[in-house]
Amino acid sequence: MHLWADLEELKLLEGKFSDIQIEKTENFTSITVKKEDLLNALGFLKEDLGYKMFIDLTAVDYYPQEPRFLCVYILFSPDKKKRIAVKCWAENDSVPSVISLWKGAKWAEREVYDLFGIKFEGHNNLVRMFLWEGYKYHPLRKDFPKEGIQEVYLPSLNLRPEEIPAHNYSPYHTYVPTMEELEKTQKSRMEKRSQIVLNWGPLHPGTHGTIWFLFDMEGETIKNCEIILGQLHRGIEKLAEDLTYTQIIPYTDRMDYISALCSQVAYVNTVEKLLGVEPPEKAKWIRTMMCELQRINSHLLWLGTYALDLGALTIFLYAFREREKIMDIIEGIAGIRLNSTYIRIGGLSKDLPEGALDVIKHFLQDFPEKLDEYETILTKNRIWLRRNLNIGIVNKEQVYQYGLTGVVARSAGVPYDIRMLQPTDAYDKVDFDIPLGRVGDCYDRYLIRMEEMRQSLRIIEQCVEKIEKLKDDKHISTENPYVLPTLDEVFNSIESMVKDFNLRIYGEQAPEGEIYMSGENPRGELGFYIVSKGDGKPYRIKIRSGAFYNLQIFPELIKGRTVADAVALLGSLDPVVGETDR
Amino acid sequence: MAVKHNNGIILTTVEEVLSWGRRNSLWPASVGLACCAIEMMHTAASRFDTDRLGIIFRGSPRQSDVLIVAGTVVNKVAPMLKLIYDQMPDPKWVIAMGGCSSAGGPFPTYATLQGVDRIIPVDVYVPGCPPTPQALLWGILELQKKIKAKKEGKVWEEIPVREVPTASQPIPIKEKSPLGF
Amino acid sequence: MVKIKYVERPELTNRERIFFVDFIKGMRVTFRNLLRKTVTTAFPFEKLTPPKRFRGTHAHRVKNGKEPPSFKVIEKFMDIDTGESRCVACYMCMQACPVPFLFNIEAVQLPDGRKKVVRFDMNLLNCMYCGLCTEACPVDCLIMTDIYETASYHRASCVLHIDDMAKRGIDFDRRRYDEPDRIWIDDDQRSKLWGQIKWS
Amino acid sequence: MELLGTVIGVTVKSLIFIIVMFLAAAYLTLLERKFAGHVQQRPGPLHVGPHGFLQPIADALKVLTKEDLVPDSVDKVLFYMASLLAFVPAIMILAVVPFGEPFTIFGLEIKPYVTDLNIAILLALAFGSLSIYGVIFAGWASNSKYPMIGGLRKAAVLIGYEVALGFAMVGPIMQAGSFSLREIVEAQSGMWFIIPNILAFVVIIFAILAETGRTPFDVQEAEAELVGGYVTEYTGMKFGLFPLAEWYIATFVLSAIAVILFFGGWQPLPLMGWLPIPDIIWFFIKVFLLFMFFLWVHWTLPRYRVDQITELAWKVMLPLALANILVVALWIIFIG
Repeated sequence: MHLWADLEELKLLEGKFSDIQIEKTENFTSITVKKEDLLNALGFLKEDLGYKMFIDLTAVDYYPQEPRFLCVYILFSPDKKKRIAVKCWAENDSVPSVISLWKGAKWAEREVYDLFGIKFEGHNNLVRMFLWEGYKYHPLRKDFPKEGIQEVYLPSLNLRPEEIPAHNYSPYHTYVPTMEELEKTQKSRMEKRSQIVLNWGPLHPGTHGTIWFLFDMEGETIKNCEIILGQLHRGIEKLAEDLTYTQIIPYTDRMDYISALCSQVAYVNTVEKLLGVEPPEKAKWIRTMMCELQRINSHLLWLGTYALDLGALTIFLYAFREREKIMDIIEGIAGIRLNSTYIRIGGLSKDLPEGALDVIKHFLQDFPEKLDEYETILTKNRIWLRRNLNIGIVNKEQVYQYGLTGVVARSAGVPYDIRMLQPTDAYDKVDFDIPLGRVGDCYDRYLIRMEEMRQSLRIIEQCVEKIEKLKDDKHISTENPYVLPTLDEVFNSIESMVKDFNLRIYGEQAPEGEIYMSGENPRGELGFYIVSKGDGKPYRIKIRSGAFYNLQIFPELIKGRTVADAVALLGSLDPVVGETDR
Repeated sequence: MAVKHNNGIILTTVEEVLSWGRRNSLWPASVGLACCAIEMMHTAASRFDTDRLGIIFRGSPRQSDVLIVAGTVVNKVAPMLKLIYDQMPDPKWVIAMGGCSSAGGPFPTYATLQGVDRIIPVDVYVPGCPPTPQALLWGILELQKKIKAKKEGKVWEEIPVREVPTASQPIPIKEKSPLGF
Repeated sequence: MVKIKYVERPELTNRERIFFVDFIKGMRVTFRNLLRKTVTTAFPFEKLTPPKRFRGTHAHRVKNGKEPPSFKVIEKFMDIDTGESRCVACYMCMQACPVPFLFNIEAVQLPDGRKKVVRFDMNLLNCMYCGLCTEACPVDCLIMTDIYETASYHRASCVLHIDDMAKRGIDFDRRRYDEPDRIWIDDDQRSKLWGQIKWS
Repeated sequence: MELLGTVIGVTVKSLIFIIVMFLAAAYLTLLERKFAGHVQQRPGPLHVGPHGFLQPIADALKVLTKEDLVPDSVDKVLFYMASLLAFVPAIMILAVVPFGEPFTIFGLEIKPYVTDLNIAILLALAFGSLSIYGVIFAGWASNSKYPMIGGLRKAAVLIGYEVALGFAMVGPIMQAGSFSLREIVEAQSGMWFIIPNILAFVVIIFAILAETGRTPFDVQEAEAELVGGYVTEYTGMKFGLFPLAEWYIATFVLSAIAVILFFGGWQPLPLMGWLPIPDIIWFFIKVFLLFMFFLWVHWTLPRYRVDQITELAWKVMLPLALANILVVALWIIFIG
């Protein structure tokens, strides 16, 4: 099912604005407005039609066509539960900025400026998002090579002169910035107003990876805060434009490496919708089960690191002890503990091995008591309460303004959960509760995540029952022309070998068109906006990362609080840098 | 070893003792960058407890001996990594954990550093994406071997290229020396 | 069916506050864990055997009479003796790989018209261990073994060559070819963490 | 002659005390790592020597032979002085802590304490508060932001809890009517002072946790916030002295004082007097139990925020200590 707005309400727009085109396909619904109408159109959608939640902003480069850049805004209406996409051609590479309508657009516009070089008129601080000041190029442009421009001679220090360690080793390298350039970047982000500017991160135990915080501090209170991202920007979106749809799956693991399976499922569902592939029943149930296992896994990591940041060192190791069990399950089923490339277009790479369900049942039995242990140590602990209560309160308005999703949105009482809005796989057949918070502080987010783990257990139980019934079904619908055959078929029939060759070499020839679909990650809505031009590789993939937008509210929430609160707040927002930076 | 003067022998024994102390209390600086950091945490957690080998993670590079580069190093973060390496006191070692930090891994892109050994010398490469905790532990054991063999300098002639390992069997307890590794 | 429910926030009563009930409960939990057995696997003295599906270092199956029918079809164009790698230089692994340049495959045309694979290098430092290459191999040649102890002092020793891979393949098949496709096999090691699982 | 004898005796004794304390501290680190390990269902140090028994030696060797790296930006004098200032006072408190009754071997009387001052407690308090300087110097001299914040935090905490600690000690002193620790112990031969002083005991527990920087009060080196706190810039043994002093020696000494004040020092546990155990052993058993209790708390609880800690000190702990004085006064008047 899809969430796209229906035509008749779009007709309302037609009268208001001169030449706007409305295109509605099965996978995508968009209106294209002229540059000068953009703000009014978006304002009308926001105020009058109730599309007040900002989901995503991206751009597509139609080089060498002129104007080459097309900006795409995706909005959501919490009341109608509908999505709408607004397109606008960036004539002479600039469009008006929409931060007056949505604060959440601030970083998104900076990202587009960074990667495409589109100017946003009226943006208050249009600096690079991921790369450093003084970087010469705009990487996502079509005329920029994927490998970058190898301009400096930077050989490995461990090699004897003229040694070639591997056939694909080159001593030349892309430009690596100097410390001065990074300091320049930092200066351009924030100027010192109070006593000291504290560099929190990027390589700091407490910052969950490589986020770089700048705190302008008066004593220990933070007067002003700025976040520098891009310390893990690996260019996955650029890489994806050069890969077939199947080859992108491993990279989706490495975006949000803590919830790899959820990312795979979200991506594969999008591609399947685009190709019109229907996975078999069993695959759907197994996907749901693995997703929920992964969700528990991710929440456990959150619990561990969160407790560690707040000083409860032992909880960290208890949480990791349970993670090890889930890792064992995933390793036994998929083959790798962390970045398990298990989901395939049209099903799964392998069926469940024997004994998997027994292990999962055993886990279902003994995990609840472990959860209770965590709760006994933390939930009513006075220190825990004092560190969490009324810290970083998020309200509904901010949720819509910043496009907050996932647990952060639910803690503010907004029932925004893709599993409910747009159920994929088996989510429409299982019953579970979606916990909501009333206050929206760190303590609510803590309670919600704990509750979500229990709900995931419920879902897994139902999946296990169902899968036991479906024992002998196929796990992948290889009869579909887009789906890669399994190895046995390749070994035994020449037709499927040929099909395999074709799909591997030319990729899945997706029909021309676009699609935006998303899945509910532990970190929020993980959306994929895919533009296909009918060949085996996507023309453009935009990854809408939940953590990116959730993190954006951090500076506003932390003002006037202390560093200790920054730790708590960051932990409860729970970003993963691999996903924010892609 | 054939040392003529007594003091020479004394010196060597002293060196032996020091190298024993060093390789048995390797304190890594916890520099977690990406996926590998999760597996690094798992290595330190209860299942594969690095504390058994005297390895405890320190927050500050000033107090750590080995830098485990866990995860993708992008161009933007490279200078800071160099800074951290420079802040560490000698003797210091570097383990490049995972393909990304060893050679850019699956990210041959404009933004990624194609191997951390282009900015800091690396002692042990641990392939894997990410390496399992056991693989990382094996890498640490390799580093301990290297320290034992006094291969502290990054002199490539001294470093033998290991032959391809095949089946991996547990080391029987009896082969373990009472003094650790 | 999906339902929506609000989480309720527990309150700390004064009784609990005065008598430190919250602390005492928490410390009871840690004490209980203090009495439990450790879950640690003392690597390298004890090792977890990776499951059969584990995606470790790559290897080549050799020509040993267990080839699939597809290999029989292609075999006649190739010059492969028993005990040599099955690779038929179809480059499918390279096609399937997201990072194709980590492969370096060369085959030569022999005077009798048959092909022989002379080079099959893989640079494991660029590998994602995603297993797409093994799924693409049409002759069941390229596999992934359970070997993970590949740390080394040199970039060069992280590059696999065809003869090592054949060696590994033989070794792996000798150990685990006939093993059932079970989630894991070393129950005694895993039971340290898992306790006793009842298998159906 | 007489004087010379005492001088030699005192010197020898203090030397023994210092050396033993060093070794003890080294092995207390192992104890803590083992304890933490088993709390977290892992063995802790295991392979270095039998059951990791040589781990402290290895660590010491490594730390001692590490390059002694001093950043250019620091204030050298204070930088070096800080580590000593943190360490020396902690160990000097030992001078006044009596471990048992004097006993005689081969006719010469051995006093298991360096000296028995009649103002021992005041001395202990004084030295305890000296260590604040070490912290502040370390934070200031490092000339870097994290150590600065860490030092200030720690100083705030220490100042707050010194006061509470001092007032909490008043109760036992009132009951014993003396500042001398030995006499306090002897005054408890009938009943331990824990009975009327329960409030003071709670205060002291919190105070010791805060003074020694253990969770829930380890704000000074909250790793997630300030990388290493005020020791961030320190390397080698200069770094090693800080945790030794504050986590192990100070904890040990303060627990010893707490035992003396509330648990009757070296007197046997109730109903166990008949056991053939010398009083020094009794003393160490009690101190050890208290030390383990601190470890147990450390590895269970989360961490307060620094403003919450000072608030706790001034708004809760200080009133409790004062209330305790009132309670004891009434007790002395009515029960005697």
